[in-house]
Amino acid sequence: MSNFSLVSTVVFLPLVGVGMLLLVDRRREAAIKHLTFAVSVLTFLVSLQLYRGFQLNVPGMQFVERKPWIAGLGVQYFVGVDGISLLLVLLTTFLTAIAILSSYTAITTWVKEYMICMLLLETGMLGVFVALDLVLFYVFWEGMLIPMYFLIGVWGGPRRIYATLKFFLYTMAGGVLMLVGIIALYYLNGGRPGGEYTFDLLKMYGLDLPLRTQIWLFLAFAVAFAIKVPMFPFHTWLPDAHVEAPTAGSVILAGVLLKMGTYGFLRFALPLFPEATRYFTPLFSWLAIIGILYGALVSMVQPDLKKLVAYSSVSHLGFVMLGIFALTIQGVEGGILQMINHGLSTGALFLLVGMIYERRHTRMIEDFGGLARVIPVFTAFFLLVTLSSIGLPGLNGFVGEFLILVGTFQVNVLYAVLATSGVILAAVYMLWMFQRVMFGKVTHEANRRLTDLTAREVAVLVPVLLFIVWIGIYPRPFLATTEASVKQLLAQVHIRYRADEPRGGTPPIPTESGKVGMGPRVMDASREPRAERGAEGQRGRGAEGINIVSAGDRAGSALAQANRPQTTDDRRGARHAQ
Amino acid sequence: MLNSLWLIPVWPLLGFLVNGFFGRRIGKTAVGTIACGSVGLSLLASLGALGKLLARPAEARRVEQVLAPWIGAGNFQADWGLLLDPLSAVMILVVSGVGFLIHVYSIGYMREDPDYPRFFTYLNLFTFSMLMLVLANNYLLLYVFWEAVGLCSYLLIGFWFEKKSAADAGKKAFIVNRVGDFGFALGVMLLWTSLGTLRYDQVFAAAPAQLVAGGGVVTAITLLLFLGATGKSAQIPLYVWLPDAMEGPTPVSALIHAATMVTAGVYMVARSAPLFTLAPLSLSVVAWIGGLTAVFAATIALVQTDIKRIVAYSTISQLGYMFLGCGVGAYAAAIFHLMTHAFFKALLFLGSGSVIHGLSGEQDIRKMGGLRKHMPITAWTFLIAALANAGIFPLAGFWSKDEILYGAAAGGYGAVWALGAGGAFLTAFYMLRCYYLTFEGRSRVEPEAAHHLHESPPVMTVPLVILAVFAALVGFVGVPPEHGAYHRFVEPVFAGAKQVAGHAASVGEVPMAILSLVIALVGVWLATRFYVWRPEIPARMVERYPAAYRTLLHKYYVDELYDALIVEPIRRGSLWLWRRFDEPVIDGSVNGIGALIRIGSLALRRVQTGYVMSYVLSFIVGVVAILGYLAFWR
Amino acid sequence: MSVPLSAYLILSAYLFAMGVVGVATRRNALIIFMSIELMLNAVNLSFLAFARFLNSMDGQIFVFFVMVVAAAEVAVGLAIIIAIYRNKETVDVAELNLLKW
Amino acid sequence: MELLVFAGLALVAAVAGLLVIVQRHAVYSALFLIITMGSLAGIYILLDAHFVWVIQVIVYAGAIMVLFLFVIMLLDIRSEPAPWAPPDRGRILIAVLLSVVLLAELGVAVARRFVLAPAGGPAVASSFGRTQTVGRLLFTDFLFPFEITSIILLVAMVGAMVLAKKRLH
Repeated sequence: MSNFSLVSTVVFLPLVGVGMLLLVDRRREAAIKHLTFAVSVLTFLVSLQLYRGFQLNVPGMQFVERKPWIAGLGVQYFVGVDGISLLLVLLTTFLTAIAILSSYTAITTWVKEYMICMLLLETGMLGVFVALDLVLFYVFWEGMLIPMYFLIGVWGGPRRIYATLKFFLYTMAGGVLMLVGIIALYYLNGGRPGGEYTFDLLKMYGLDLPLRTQIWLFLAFAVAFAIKVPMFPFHTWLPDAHVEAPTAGSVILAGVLLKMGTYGFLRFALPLFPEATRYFTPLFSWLAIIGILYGALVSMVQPDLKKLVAYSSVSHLGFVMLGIFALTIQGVEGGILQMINHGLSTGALFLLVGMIYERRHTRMIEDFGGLARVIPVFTAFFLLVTLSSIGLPGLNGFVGEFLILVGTFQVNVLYAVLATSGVILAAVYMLWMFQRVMFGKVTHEANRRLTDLTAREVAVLVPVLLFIVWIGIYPRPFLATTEASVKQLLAQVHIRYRADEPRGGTPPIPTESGKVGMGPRVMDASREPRAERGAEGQRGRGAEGINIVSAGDRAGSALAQANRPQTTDDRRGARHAQ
Repeated sequence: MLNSLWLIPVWPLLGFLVNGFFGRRIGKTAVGTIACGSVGLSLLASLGALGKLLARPAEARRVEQVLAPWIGAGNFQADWGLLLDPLSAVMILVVSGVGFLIHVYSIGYMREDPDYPRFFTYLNLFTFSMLMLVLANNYLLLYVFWEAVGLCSYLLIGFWFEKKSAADAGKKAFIVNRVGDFGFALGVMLLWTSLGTLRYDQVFAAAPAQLVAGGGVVTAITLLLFLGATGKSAQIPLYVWLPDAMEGPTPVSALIHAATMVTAGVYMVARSAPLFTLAPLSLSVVAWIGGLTAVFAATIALVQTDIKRIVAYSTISQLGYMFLGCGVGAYAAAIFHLMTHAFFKALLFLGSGSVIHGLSGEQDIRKMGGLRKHMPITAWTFLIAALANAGIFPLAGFWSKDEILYGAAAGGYGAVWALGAGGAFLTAFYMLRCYYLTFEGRSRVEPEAAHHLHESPPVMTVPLVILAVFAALVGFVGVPPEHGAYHRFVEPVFAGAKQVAGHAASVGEVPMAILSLVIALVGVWLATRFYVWRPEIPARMVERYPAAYRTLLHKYYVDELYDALIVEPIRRGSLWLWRRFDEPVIDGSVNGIGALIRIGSLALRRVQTGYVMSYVLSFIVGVVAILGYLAFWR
Repeated sequence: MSVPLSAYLILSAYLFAMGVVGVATRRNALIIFMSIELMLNAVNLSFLAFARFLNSMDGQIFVFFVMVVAAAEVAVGLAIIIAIYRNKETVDVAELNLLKW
Repeated sequence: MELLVFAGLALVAAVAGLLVIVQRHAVYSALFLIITMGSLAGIYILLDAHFVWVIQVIVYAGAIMVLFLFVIMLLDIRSEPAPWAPPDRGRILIAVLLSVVLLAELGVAVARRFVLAPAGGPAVASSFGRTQTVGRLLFTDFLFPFEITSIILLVAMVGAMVLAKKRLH
């Protein structure tokens, strides 16, 4: 407990910043900007403390903090990090600081509100990565949409309303499906013998569900995550959102938000539904491969820089998904590393595109050309980031991609071959773009007057590039952080779970959370062995408890009819009780 | 020296960093000095390492050092590790030696260029990457620097990026190389999946035991690796980028596209000799591809008019010989040829660079002629290099080429030998054609260029002379053939590979050498006849065989074929995917759902008349219905 | 002779139905409002009848609350009608279609 | 005897209730509504609801209906055209039919469940429905809802004032 609430500090520090911002006069824009940046840097520094205190060889959750929240429903404030989420937390705090610094000049209207949105967004994203309670996770997951909605909708481009609505509704639709899945899990977990009505993710890992149930629940979660990733064919919100979002919005969107989808797969879909995961591996691998190739091909012909990068994200995230669904240690570790890589390199790409956009107010590739002569420093940065995105060895992209491919190759050669051909395409579309923007002669007069990067812009880019090179040359610290957690995750996926007791009525084990709030009623009813509970319902006693429980049984039985004949009895009993 | 192998590649890296960050501030002299000095230090370090290596007994000439762990994920491990053995020793000497001379030469060649610091930055980065490539102790590290040299090649080909053709050529080089790397990467993955390691020593130790000789796995591995080699070393079918790469500055062509980078493929195949030995099928593929490329590129070179392109096709052709050597099991001969080729081909490029420099940028040999009078050093060195390339006794090329051809014949690859011999004839012909058209005969130089015509400054001619000396004499380290100093040094590396490959045919060594010399001399004689004694013959030949001439002039239309079969379909297909599939179908269905809900809502909203009375009425209907249910059905 | 429960309930139902007819047919907002009051009264009658027949005071208490709500409702409702009248010079609900799309 | 009283009061309430909804002028409706409420108050006596019938007279028939009359007069609404005029005729027909169905349903419900209940109901304590009883309950078991009503009334009061207030621009 010596590390008490360090995670919470990281998560809610931005909120404190919001509180401070509210006290600043909105006309003092410079102060607002500096304050926000200071808060984000502080958050990053505190998150580094997480890394310092993190024990590499412990696979489970660390810095765990648990407090009752909505006790009656078994909802907790339950947070913690493991190797997988730690990296993403660091990425989030890092990129948010970068993004805020990058918007010093880009944002000229509603500065205070903008900064508040950025900080709220940071809290939301961090919450997603550390939440270990399903309801808490869901709250952060959906809550994070709101500041993003405003970021695109208020500070975006000409079609921002269309884009932001599409983004919001699309992700929301997926999220709602996930909510259904969460509630179903709640009742399935609580309804099993000795089960507990809780949203505690770690306790749900022990759930042993029949395959059919797993399949449906997996789909409910996977659709939400796949939209967020986005996997083909759920990707079309991404180009629109990216094109319309302000630079910092794009950076966060590409850098962190998309990772929430892949993270969701790792944290929820895979370990909760191991058999369904294996059942769906071919489907998702193929979707990932289609995404890789499709994203690359479509990216190639985009006339708009941001759209090009957006489609390239589809391709890169395809690699991540392929690695994850390889279900080998190299694949998953590569996938996680590639999440970080993509956050860095695509984030940097968006930063660079934003910088050039600020100068020229266009993102069309054809409006550029010959920039290398005019702004050499910018070109150098752009080149390095482009190469990182291509996956050039020695830079970060390669390590992730190669691990993914190696991991995939072990399980399916065809997947690896197809995915590797995506590496060729990446070179094609990125270099073609680079050539059209940077090489050749200056054809537009406006380009001749471009100014090179300012000191602030260099300061924005250099940290990102440092990481890009660092991961490329010495990825060991990053891989080592994830190794233990990934091993545990894979063990979860590969071993079929057996419940501690056989299914059916055995004496219940009293649990702690049954003692609080309106919990006891629910809990008591749930502790009755199934058959007896049905009979009791018929006599019409304990109607309140039964009503709540029977709703759960319905949800459960709808999902698990074939495998659980006894649930139909429950249903009949419940109806008589009404 | 052997305890700190990192001293060899580290200097160019430092040079790269210094020139990259401060190059614009410290002035041209300092940039040039740093760049050349760093490579010079590498050369000294390499020589020192060679000396130490030679001092050891033959079986102990192998130093391996792991600098730092690199990638570790589960049981996948790869390190930053260096390996020095005779093979890599030869390579680092070639790289740092030829590289040093070319760096020096570049000081003069690039003097007028405004991007002078950038040039040397790239050049140093390349030298570092190339040294690391040959020093790597595992396949993954090899792959890393394999791509890194590709990057440098991209940057240097597109050095004059304002020229669209240069930028295009750079991109083409990178992408075509990526196609090859696709195979390389897959090969590495298959290798790791099969053997669980990527370190050379472990791979070669485990391979014979764990992989079935001639089996599918090892054949697949070697063919995939070879696909990578065809990309990097410009062999059929991926050779198309190299001629275009001549858009880069001439020293680049000399360093990267003649002496060092393009030979990385040969090095890789030679390095993987223990694997290739297990896959006879792959070996014959290598031999055949090499032989075919040698002849194919040579035929194209016959009719080209751009001096650098002639040399470029010659490079492709010579690389073909090296692969031919590898394919027939004569690895040492292939590396020998690699070494001699590095000298004389770099010399050819630098010589043509000197010519181009003197003619203010003219590259068309139809607009040259008679230049020997104006630039004698260039002319004589060029002639030496051309004859060496043609394989004329006793110049370097003769020894190494002859050894490869002998290897083919001795290995029983008669058809492949025939290809090589044919290629040798063609080589002699086009090299001399190039020399005659450029330096001899009547001057066809445009008046304007003639005005400035001059011999290059010493900073350029001195490297030419040094290279010429080497091009003439370096072959003698391999004398007598198969048993020279070179062979005693390098052969042990391929000891394991040799035994399996050698099912010798009985052919005499000396007769074979004389035969190949005669073939080359016939080529020389024919070229002299065509371009010195009877200059009207070539035009007559063109008239008589117009179709053949056009085909050769257009390089068998391969570029056009690739464009039509690969580039265009992908581009059009992508456009189609975006315009006709992504936007209307996928996004359309997303927006379609939205539109559907909208339409439905539009229809539904007509129910909302806004009149209280109709709401009341519907409300009552509802009450009646519910009551009816409660009254009658419950 | 005592009155049976069903008699009270029938009367209640009848008055309720009258209220429904009034709400559904009239256009004068005030009359509609009065019809609502009629329905409330009908319900109150049922409450009281059940209270008596079940011997439980709960029904009576509930009637009390209904009356309070009715009073509050009348106050607000009439105020709304007055406001509408001020704006539109009519209390004819057929003329009010602000809810229309 | 009790039955007769009930029959008389019920008849008055029924007829007046019908008349409430067929008047062309709101004032007449209001007056008939007062009559209905008065007769209902009488019926409440039969049901031993002593407190409630008083409230019915004072609050309902008195205060609320006075408020109605007040507003009717304040607004000075002319009597409307015949309610069954052509544009409304179809709607009226439907409404009446629906109400008939509703009545029938309610009748069926009553008939099915309560027709057999003993007339007069159980004997009740003498305190049943007395003010004291109601008061005691309101301040014990129903204290919380009772307090809420005060808030409701307060809100209604304020709301009514705000709504009816003349706009002062």
